[in-house]
Order: sequence, then structure tokens, then C-alpha cells
Amino acid sequence: MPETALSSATPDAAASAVLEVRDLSAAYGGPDVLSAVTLGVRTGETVAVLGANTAGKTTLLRAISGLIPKARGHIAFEGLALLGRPAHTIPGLGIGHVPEGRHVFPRMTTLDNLMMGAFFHRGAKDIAERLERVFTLFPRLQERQAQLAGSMSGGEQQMVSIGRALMGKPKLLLLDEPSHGLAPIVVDELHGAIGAINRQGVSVLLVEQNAMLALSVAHRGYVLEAGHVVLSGSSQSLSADPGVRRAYLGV
Amino acid sequence: MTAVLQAEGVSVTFGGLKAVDGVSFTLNAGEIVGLIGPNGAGKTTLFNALVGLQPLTSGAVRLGGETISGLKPHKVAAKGMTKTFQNAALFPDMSVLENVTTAALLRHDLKGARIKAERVLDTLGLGPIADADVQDLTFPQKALVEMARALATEPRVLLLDEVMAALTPSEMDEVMKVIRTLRDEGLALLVVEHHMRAIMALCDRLLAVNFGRLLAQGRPSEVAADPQVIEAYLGHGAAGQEGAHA
Amino acid sequence: MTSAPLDRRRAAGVMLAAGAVAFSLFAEPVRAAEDVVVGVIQPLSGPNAQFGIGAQRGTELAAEMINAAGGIKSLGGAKIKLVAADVPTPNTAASTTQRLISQNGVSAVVGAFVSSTTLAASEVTERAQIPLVTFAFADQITGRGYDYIFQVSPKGTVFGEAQFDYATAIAKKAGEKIDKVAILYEDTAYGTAQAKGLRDAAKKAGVEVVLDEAYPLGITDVSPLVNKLRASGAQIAFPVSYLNDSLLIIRALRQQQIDIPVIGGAAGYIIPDFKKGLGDYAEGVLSVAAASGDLIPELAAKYKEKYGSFITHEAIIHAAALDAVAQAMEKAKSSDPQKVRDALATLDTCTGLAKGVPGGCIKFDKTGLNTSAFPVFVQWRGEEPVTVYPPQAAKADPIWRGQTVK
Amino acid sequence: MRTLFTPSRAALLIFFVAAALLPFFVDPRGHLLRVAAMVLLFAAMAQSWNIVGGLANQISLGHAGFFGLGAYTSTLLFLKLGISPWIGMFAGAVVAGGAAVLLSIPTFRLKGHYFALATLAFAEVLRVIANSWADFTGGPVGLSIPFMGSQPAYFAFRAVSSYYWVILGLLAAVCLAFHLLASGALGYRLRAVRENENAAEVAGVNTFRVKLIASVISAALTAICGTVFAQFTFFFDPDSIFSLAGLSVRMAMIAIVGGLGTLGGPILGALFLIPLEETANAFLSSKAAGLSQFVFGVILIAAILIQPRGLMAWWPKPRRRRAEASRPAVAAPAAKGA
Amino acid sequence: MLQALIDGILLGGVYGVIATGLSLVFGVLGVVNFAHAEFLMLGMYVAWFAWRWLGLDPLLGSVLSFVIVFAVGYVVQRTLIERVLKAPPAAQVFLTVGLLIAIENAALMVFGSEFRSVSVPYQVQGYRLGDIFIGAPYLYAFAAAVILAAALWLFLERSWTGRAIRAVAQDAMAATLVGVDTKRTYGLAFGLGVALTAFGGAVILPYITVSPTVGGQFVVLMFTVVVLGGLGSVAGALAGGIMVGVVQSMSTLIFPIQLQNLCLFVIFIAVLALRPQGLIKGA
Repeated sequence: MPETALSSATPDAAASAVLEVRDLSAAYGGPDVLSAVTLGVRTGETVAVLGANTAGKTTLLRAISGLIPKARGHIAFEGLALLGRPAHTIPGLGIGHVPEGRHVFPRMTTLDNLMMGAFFHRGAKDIAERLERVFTLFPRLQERQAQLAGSMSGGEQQMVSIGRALMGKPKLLLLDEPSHGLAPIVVDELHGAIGAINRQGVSVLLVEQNAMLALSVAHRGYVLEAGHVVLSGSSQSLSADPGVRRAYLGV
Repeated sequence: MTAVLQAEGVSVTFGGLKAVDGVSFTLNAGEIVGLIGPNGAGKTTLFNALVGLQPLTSGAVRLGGETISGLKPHKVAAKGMTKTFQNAALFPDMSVLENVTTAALLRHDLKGARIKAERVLDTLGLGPIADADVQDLTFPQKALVEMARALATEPRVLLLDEVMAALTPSEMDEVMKVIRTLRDEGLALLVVEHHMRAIMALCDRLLAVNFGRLLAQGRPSEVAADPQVIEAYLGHGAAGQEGAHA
Repeated sequence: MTSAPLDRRRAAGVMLAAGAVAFSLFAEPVRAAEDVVVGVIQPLSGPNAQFGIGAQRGTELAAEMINAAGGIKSLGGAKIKLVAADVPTPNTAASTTQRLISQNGVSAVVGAFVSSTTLAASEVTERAQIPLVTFAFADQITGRGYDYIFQVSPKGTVFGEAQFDYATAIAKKAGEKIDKVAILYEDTAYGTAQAKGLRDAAKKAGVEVVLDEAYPLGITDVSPLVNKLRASGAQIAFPVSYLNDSLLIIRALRQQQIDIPVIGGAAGYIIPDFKKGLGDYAEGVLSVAAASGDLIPELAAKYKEKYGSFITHEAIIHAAALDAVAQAMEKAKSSDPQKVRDALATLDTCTGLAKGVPGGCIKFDKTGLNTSAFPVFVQWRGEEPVTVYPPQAAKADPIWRGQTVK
Repeated sequence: MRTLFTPSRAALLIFFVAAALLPFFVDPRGHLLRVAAMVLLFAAMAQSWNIVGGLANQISLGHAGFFGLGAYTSTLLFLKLGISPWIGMFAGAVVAGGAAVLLSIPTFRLKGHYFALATLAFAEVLRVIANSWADFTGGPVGLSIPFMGSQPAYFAFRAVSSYYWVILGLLAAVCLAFHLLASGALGYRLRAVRENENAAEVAGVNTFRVKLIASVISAALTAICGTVFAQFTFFFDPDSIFSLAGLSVRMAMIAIVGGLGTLGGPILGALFLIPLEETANAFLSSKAAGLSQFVFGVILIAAILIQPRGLMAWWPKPRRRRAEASRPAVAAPAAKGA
Repeated sequence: MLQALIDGILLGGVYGVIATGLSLVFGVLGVVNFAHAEFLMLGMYVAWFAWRWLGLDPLLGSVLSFVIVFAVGYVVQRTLIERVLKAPPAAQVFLTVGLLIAIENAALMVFGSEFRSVSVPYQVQGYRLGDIFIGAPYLYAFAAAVILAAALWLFLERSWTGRAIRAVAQDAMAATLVGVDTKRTYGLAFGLGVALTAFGGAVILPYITVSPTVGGQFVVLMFTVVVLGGLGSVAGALAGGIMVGVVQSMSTLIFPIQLQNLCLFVIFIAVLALRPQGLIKGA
């Protein structure tokens, strides 16, 4: 597989980069799932990471959140080295992670799920304010705040999961397959929300299998294949690049 | 051509969620059919339903004209259909030969099973590692061993769930060669694979699913060009765009 | 490849060697020349530990007294050396007893308060032909025709019969006619044997048993038991139980304001903790007992001085048991187990600690049962139980429903 | 063909030869021989447990139930009908096997902790029944094997060494049964079930049947151990013969400390634990009540934390690597990591 | 009949609190703690000494039991249990079995074998309503259990630590992603679990004696309660406790008391076989 090191993939200057990943490799005991991945997210940007199943997208996000102890390389968040930090300290730095499969707390109410998002800032006075902001973004959650999250539809659970991450006052939001398994109309709604979050000043790293959808909200994108970055560029250029289609459909 | 496997309106529901929704298709002896669809489309659930690991909510599965839905997996295996697992579910504390022998016991006594297992391993070129611990194997080796184990049950229909995940292109070529040989020997194969390049090159026909429903079926190039399929993979609006490029 | 497996092999070797060393420790018998060795097996851990410890103290005290008085004079003043071992369960009893016999070369074994443990131990002593002198009183202990078992106190059924007969006799003297009684017992060897005695005695006396209920050892809630008792209309309750259930039963009766007399079946009813647990409510409770401190005041005083509480019947009987062994050695002029056994079989003594056994003597019959022993009734008076029945042993008159019975 | 004479087999052979000769070198009536006999008996019990616990990976905490059924069946047959315990031993095995079938039907789907709890309750049920049904079982007083001198036909001997050899034979038989099971067709299937039940099913293994057969064999062998135990100790009562801590846990513990699912594990475990416990009891129990059991508990905790795979994990790894080393180290058809 | 029902409920409330801790530990850590009943025993001893030395009524001493046993539990989790969390069940089962043996015998060495009992005035009092008798210690213990259950509910629902415990139980990864230190939470949950049991042990001290082996009387009972209620379910354990209390009490109306436990075990096996998730679905 040709190694494509693209200079445009690295942020121009460290100062403007909220996230910087360099030469990141990771494995779960077997062969490397990520091999020397280098990419970055600039402040205020939405960046998409595309690729077929098993390309290593989820592993990338998990490594950033400290969930893969054996990750090697370098990850910096606002200049701060992340690798080696205990996973539970990472949200407090300003990174919100919406995991693949949503992972809401099924036997807690919507409200309790959201409150858990504020766990790190549990003393803060602006919790109500933040809650209000989440409810503005997803009015449906306000209606369903007393419902057990496990009993809600997939789309609603996704909103809970995103809302929960937002309650932690993130500067960077990691979104893992938010459209997975959802009906198109819900997907549109979610992506609208992602745009709105980004406009409020939160940088977003978005992992999606649904390439066109991701590129429609992202400024830039990277394409992963078998743990390597094979393509990168602006959303417009990627949308037109037949390489993306090849990475997914093999034709 | 004779239909060896028939699925008729197969549905699987998990507490309200339709993971597989009325899927019907047939599979003929001596053909490789690819099952494609995005993550969570219901491919693995469909496989599990076919071999009896997952009870059907409705529908029926017939193997060689005989209804096998409702049977336990070991009975289904005895009737001639088995599957491999995503991420190679080998028996980790056993050697390669022991893994394959266990499956060969379905139709042979212990001595015969060992001979059968050795033969299967040799066909797949695994003879030299027969005594290795499966935990020490590489990914492609594990995938092949699992295929060997499945073949040792002497199936008529073999369902392969992502055997080529994490393989390099040259490794993939080797595995595809093996799969083609099996087809040429008259086996019917249903293959789930995310490496679309491999799927396109390998399969005689494709079935595309999303949200548990069958979206399209036909020749690989037709299915890949189907707007619904492209949308399922690349998203809303991609079909027109990409179509213009193609 | 080189160092790691070697280390592992070494570690495995070390662990195995530890096992082997442990094993070899049993190879050599340890025995001092002039001492006579007697094994003491008691439950020192587990649920019956409290009774085992009391019993062990009794034997220790007896050994001290015998040694202080000059040891076994016919053996040149040989001192008694006790080898104690913990037998928390019957499963451990056989192996432990065997160890005392072959490693410590004991002349006799004393103990194992708990009946099932004693039964297990006696199988070993019988085959090894070592005398076992015990207080445990399940009927099977002397009922198997064994030659090497000696029981200082009466059988369990005898205790049960006495529990019934003495109580009805006192009630009769107090002018109360008893037609209905209740039997509550723990489903252990001890409880079952004693309940059988109670049942038989009631039948013989023509008294109706309106409640005959076994309950599991370690019962945590006795309310159902007490509910049944209340509904039965019994005039006397005969509970046979260890401590926890005895406290539970007495308290539950008080809570439900049931004031029928409760006649305890030894064990839990006559140890210091009964009083500690119940305080004033212990006052006046009657119980059958194998012995009582007031029958042998000098031993009781020494015990109290040494251990700080009154002497329990298991301590007295085990002390007497050890003394019987000592007297047998004295008589046999030997510490050879076979000779000690023969001397025990023909022992007829009314001196020494035998005075602690009601009847004051030790003389074993063919089965090994002490023929002269009988159970007594004790009644809680202040801090200690006092012997109140039968009249030949009594130190005070019994009190029945607040009335002193002459 | 693999060589017949591996280090493991050599060690096993040496063990059995040494064990068979032991009575000639120690006091035949002594305690050492008795402890040795208990080591062998517990090794046999742990090996029987190992068939279910090790090969099928079902953690049973109720094997005392089968053990007790064996002891009760043979003893009651002898006491009530005069049938020799040699015959009663097999009757006990049949009864226990039947009980295993009855227990398997409701519990075969259960795994891990749930299975452990269900089996624990099973033994407790038997204990309560044996305690309550006094007319038949003798109740809480327990049962005594009558003392009748040396009557080999009725499984009664004078010398400890005779029992010792019987127990050694039993251990050899149980080890042989385990070995045949582990290396035979059933062994393949059992290990497959243990390691991945779904994969075993699609590979054509009838997982329920395989587990059932294993538990019946395991129960029957455990019951035979129960009969031998009863004959050897001459007395048992419900609380001790169905004891959770004294038997069920101990059998499992020996197999686990020695090495779950291995042939040598139960033997190593028994060689290590039983003498250790005896020593602790002999030297510590008269010092402070509870000390010996406390030490025992601490050693158990340490053993689990230091080597959860048991003593056998330290044994030099068997043949397979050797075979591999002697062959050219060939990878799969496609070389890795191109 | 009514009497048996009331007896059962009073008893069952306490069983519920005692078993809740076991269920909580399983729910959060996924470990079945076979040594759980030993912490009940420790709690009883703490309350006994508090009564003896400080003159505290066990109902008040229970707070001390809670605090001290919580600390012990936290240390035990961080030093021992933590190390087998990812180990196979066999290692977990036997680690806690080893713990059971060690704690019981350590208690025997430290506290001695005697049965200890407190004496408080209400021990022999009772209330009478027509034909129904209610023992005062049972009533007070039940009341204490209800108060503790309510406090536990408030803690788990309203406090940040309580929410964190629930979050870890429901999805440990997601909890990490919102900043919960799962390792510390495991320690807290284990400490809390054994402290609940210790509290239960303290409040029954007025009607049960304590000795090093008292745990053994409760161990099977506890497991029955949590299996009936569904392992891991806190609300289920409380309901399961009442159920076990009532079954125990009512069964004696039909069967001999000797067979009380047999009824429980048969129900226990039946529930395991038919509904391993427990009879009660709940949080």
C-alpha cells in the first residue's frame, strides 16, 4: 500500500492546532490497526475521517481518549501531550467523545445521562445554562428528559450521547459514526446539529462511514485504509476524488 | 444450476428492532455470492440466522430442499452448512490440527478425523503449521485455519464472515484463490467482506442489504452501480454525483 | 527462552519442596521419655469452638492439678503432657486423631465435645486400639460395641428423659399437672438424640407432645418456631439448642409475652454467655446439665481463678475424663494404651475429679458408659447456675413459676 | 508419531511408582501414610472435578453432592441390604450420574458464577434432605461403617496401606479416565465447548450432549471417591460429607491451584495443599484457634494472585513447541505483513 | 397466616439491605463476592464493641459499622479484588473464597470464638395488635433497613458519586469518557457494598448473636436473595429480600421448619434455571 504523506494533512502552525496526531500506531495485541497516522484539527474546524469498516477510524478516536494504553506515537491537545494520561482525566482537558454505538447509560434517565456529562465540572454553576443549550440544540431531549435512555430510539440515543459530551464543555468533540444505523431523516437532523455545534466554536473530529454526509459538514477530511492515511484534502476536493469511492467500494 | 440454499422471508427481531427483515434469496452449488452492506446492515445476524445460532422471528431456511430453520447449529452443520466468524473464533488453547480435527469429528471417528483434518490443512497449504498453537498465528493464518475448520465438517454451503479482514492485497489474492478452488469443487459460498476490491473480483453475484432489507442483487458491477447501494455506502446525494463521474 | 522457564521450573520446585518438607515433618515421633502423653481433640475453631475451648481448659486444669499432686505415682511421678489438636469438623477428626496416635504416641485420647466429630475420631482410636474418653453423648457413641470408647456422662436419650422427668416432677411438686409439652431441637446429633429421650419419656408418662419440631443449626429467625409454640398450647417448652438459638428463643418468648417455663437442654443454656446475652431474663431458667461447678467447688474455684468465669459442665466432665485416664494409668502402672484401656474398663473410683460427675463416681459398663452418672438440673441464680435437682445432688431448692418447691 | 516418553509422562510415571512403593518405607499404620492416602484421594477427587471444571470450564461448587451420594449409596446398601461396598461403589456412581443428568437439565445454559451458585444450592439441598430424612439416612448423627476387621470382600482392611493402595489405584483409574477423555474425541469437543461454544456448535459439536456426558462421568467418578472415603474414614455425617468449604471448594481449589484442565494439575495441587494444610493444622492449631485455617486462606489468595493458571503453568511446556522448532518455521501461504 | 406474613416482611427488609451490597458489587464490578457475609460479621463485631465500650445502641453503632467496614472494603478491593477483575470467573470465585476463609479465621483469632450478644432494653419487648405480635427488635431493625434503603436510593440517584457508580455499572467505557475514574469507583462501590451489609449486621445484633462463623448462616440466604432479585439489581435485591423473608416465614406454615431452607433452595435453582436474570426487572 503506498504511503501517502501529505503535508497539507499536518496543521500549518502548532498554535492554531487544537489537536495534533503524529506517527500514531496502535494495536489490540495483534497486528497494528493504525500505522503511523499523522493528522490534525485546527481550532474551529470540523475534520472528517473517512474509510471503510476496519480501516482504523474508531481506534484513532479511542487512542485520543486514552482508551488504548498501548498506542505509540504522539498526540497533542492544545500543545499538551495526551499519550500516557489516564483516560478519565482526558475529558477534563476539554475533549468530548461520542463513542461508536452511542453508549448511553441505559438505565438512567435522559437528564441523568446529560448530568453525567458534567461529571468533571460537577461543582460548576453554569450546569443549568449548558443544559439549556443542549435542549435548544435537541428540543426532543427536553421533552424526554425523564425517560430511560435505554428505551429511546437510536436517533434519540445519539442525541443523548452528543448532548452528554457537550455537557463537559468540550473544545474538541470526537464523533464516532453518529449516523450509524439511523434513518436518513434523523441523520440530516444530527448533521445539522453538528454544524451548529461547530459554529458555536467547538472543533469537531468526525468519523463516518457515510462519506458524502461527513464531507457535507466538514471543512477537510482524511481517508483511512487499513490503518494508513491514503488521502486527505478539503471536503470539496475529496468529494470529487474517485479515490474515496475506491476506498469504499473497490471500484 | 440447482439451488442448494433457499432463504424465504427470513426475519430476525431484537426487541422491536428488525435486524433482518424479510430477506429471500437462493444460493446455487458452485457459486460465490457476496453479501454487502454498510456496518450494522444485518449481515452477521443473517448469517447467524441461517446456521441456527439466532432463532428466526419468521421465514424459513431450506438446505437442499429440506427445512433446517429451527435446528441447532450442530444439526445444521451435520446437514451440510456452516459458517466462519468475524475475527476468527478459533479454540485458542488448541493446536491448528486439533482445531480442525474437532470439526472433522462430525463425520469421522478420531483417527479418521485426524486424517481428514490433515488433508484439509494440506489443501489449504497449512500442513507445515499443523502443530502450532493457534494463538501464535498471524491474522491470515487464523483466517485460513478457520476456513479449514469449517471445511472439515464437509459442508455443501459455506458462509464466510470477513475472512479477509486485515489481510494485505497479496494475502487476499491467496485466500481468493482458495475460495475459487472450493467453488470449482462444487461448494456454494456466501461471503461477507468489506474489502470491496476483493468482493468485486471474487463474486459471481452480489446481495446488497441495508437496515436488514435486501436492496439489490445481481452481477457485481450492476449492484455497485445501483443508486440505492451507493447511497447506502456513501450517503445521500452521492449517487448522482458519483454516477456523473463514472 | 533461557532464564524465564528456568526460574519457573525453580519456582515450581520450591513449591513442591515446601510440600515435601511439610510431609517429612510427620516422619519422626516427638516424645519425651518420662512424660505420659494424652491427646486432647476439641473443636477450637468453627461454630463449636467456644465449647471446645471450655472443654480444653477443663483438661488443662485437670492435668495441672494431677501434675502438681505428684503426677502418676506408680510411674515414678510421671507428668501428664497434653497434646492438643483442633478438630473443627468430622472430616478433620480422623486424620488429626491418627496424627496424635502415630506422631505423639499418646496413651489415650480425651475429647471431641461434638458428637459427630467424636464418632469419626472413635473409628480411628478403635482400630488403633487407643482408649478414647469422651463427654459427647449421642447414643451411637457407646452403641456400636466398641472396646476403646469410654463415656463419662450418660447417653443423650438419658439427658432427654431427665429433662422431661425432672421438669414434670418439679411441676408436680409445685402442684401443676402437665399434659401438653413442646419439644424444639436443633437437627444435630446432639439435638436429635436428646429429643428422642424427651419424646420417649413423654410417651411413657402419657403426656401429649403438642409440638415436636426440628430446626436447622444456625437458624437466624425463630419467630415461626415461637408462633407454632404459642399455637400449640404447650405448658412446658423443652428446647435443645446451642447458644445463639437459645437466646433467640428466650427473647422471642418474652417479646410475645409467652411465660411458660422453658427447660433448657444443656449446651447453650448453661454457659456464661447465656447470662451475658440475656441479663436478668436468664434468672430462673432451668436446664438439664451433665455436671455443675457447685458439685466440685475446689475445681470450680481454681477454674474461675484461672479463666475468670464459672466452670462449665463440659470443662468439668472433660477434667474428670482426663482424671479417669490418670487413675487408670496409676492402676495399670503403665502408659501402654492397651493396659490403660484394660484399667479403664475395670476402673471403679469415687475419688479425685470423679466427684465432679453427678453420682460422684466413675465405673464403666461393657459398652463403656459410666454407670453411676446421672444428669442434674441447674437453675440460673444470679451469675451462675445452681444445682436444684435431683434432691441427692441439689444445692438449693428449685423455683417453679416464682414459687420455691421443697 | 509423537514420542511416547515425554518429560510430563516420565514425571507421572515416577510419581506413581514412588507412590506405590511408599508404604514399604513408612510406618504402615502411621499418620504419614494416612496423609499420603488423603493426598491421593483428594487428587482423585480434584481430577474428577477437573473433567467438568477444567475440560468444560464449568465451575461447580456442588461436587460434594455427588461425593455424598456415593458415600450414602454404598453405605446404606451395605447397612440395610448387606451388599458389599465394592458393588455399592458402582451403584453410587450410577445414582450420582443420574443426579448429574437431573441437575444438568435446568442448569446447562448457566455459565460462570450462575453455574457455581446453582451447583452450590444442589449440594445444600442434598445436605438438608440427608439431615431431615433421618429414618433412611440416619439423619444428622451420620453413618458409621461397622468395624469388622479385615474383610477384603467387603472393602474392610486392618492396615492403612491396603486402603492406600486402593486409593492409589482409584487415582490411577481417574487419571486414566481423564486422559482418555481429554485426548479422545470427547476431549476435543469438550475443549472446543470450553473455548467457544458458538464456534463449537457450528463446527458440528452438540454442546449440550458433550457437557452432559462430561458431568455424568465427573459425577460418577466423584461418587466412587465418596464411597472410598467413607470406607477409609468409617464415618460421615451430612454436614461433613456435603460440606461446601470442606469438600466442594477444596476439590475445585486443588485443581485450580495445581492447574485447571491439566492431567498433572490435581496431583500437584493435592501434593501441595493437603500436606500444607495438615502441617498448618499440626503446628498452628494448638497455638491459636483459627491460625492454621487463616494461613490456608492467605495461601489460597496468594496462589490465585501469583499464578491464576496454577502450578502446572510453571511446568516446562509440552511437546508442541519442540515439534514446531524441529520443523522449518513456515508461515501461512501468504507471508505476513507484506 | 397474617402473623407469618408480617414476620416475613420484617425479616425480609433486613435481608434486602444485607444482600443489596452483594448485588451492587456484582452489578458494578461483575464479581460475585463469596466473602460478602464475612463483612456482615465484621459489621456485627464493630457494633458489638461500640456497644460494649462506648455504650452505643447497635442501631446507632450501625453507622460506625458502616464507616469502618466501608474503609476495609475499599482497601480490600484496591489491593486484591482489583487484580482479578479481568481474570476468568474461576480465579474470582476462589479469590473471594480464600478471602472468606482468611477473614473468618482472622476474626476467630482476634475476637475469640465466643458468641457475643448485646443487651438492650427493647430486646424482649413486643407490640401486640389483636392476635399479631411484633417483636420490637425486629421492628426497629426493619425500620433501620428501610431508612438505609431510602438513603441508598437517594445517594445513587442524587449524588455525583452515586451517579458515577451507576454509570460505571451500566457502561464503564462511557463513564470513563465523561471523566469518571473507574478504578476508584470500583473501590467505592465495593466499599459501599460491604458497608451496607455491615450496617445490616449491626441492626440485627439485638436479636442475633455474633461469632466468627455467623457469616456462614447468611451466605446462602444472601445468594438466594440476589438471585431472586436479579444479580446486579439493587432494587431487585430489596424486593428479593422481602420475598425470601416471606417465603421463609410462610413455608413454615406448611412444612417443618427444618425444611425451611429446602424450599428456598428449590426456588433458587428454579429461578436460576428459568429466569437467570432474576424475577424482578429493575435498576
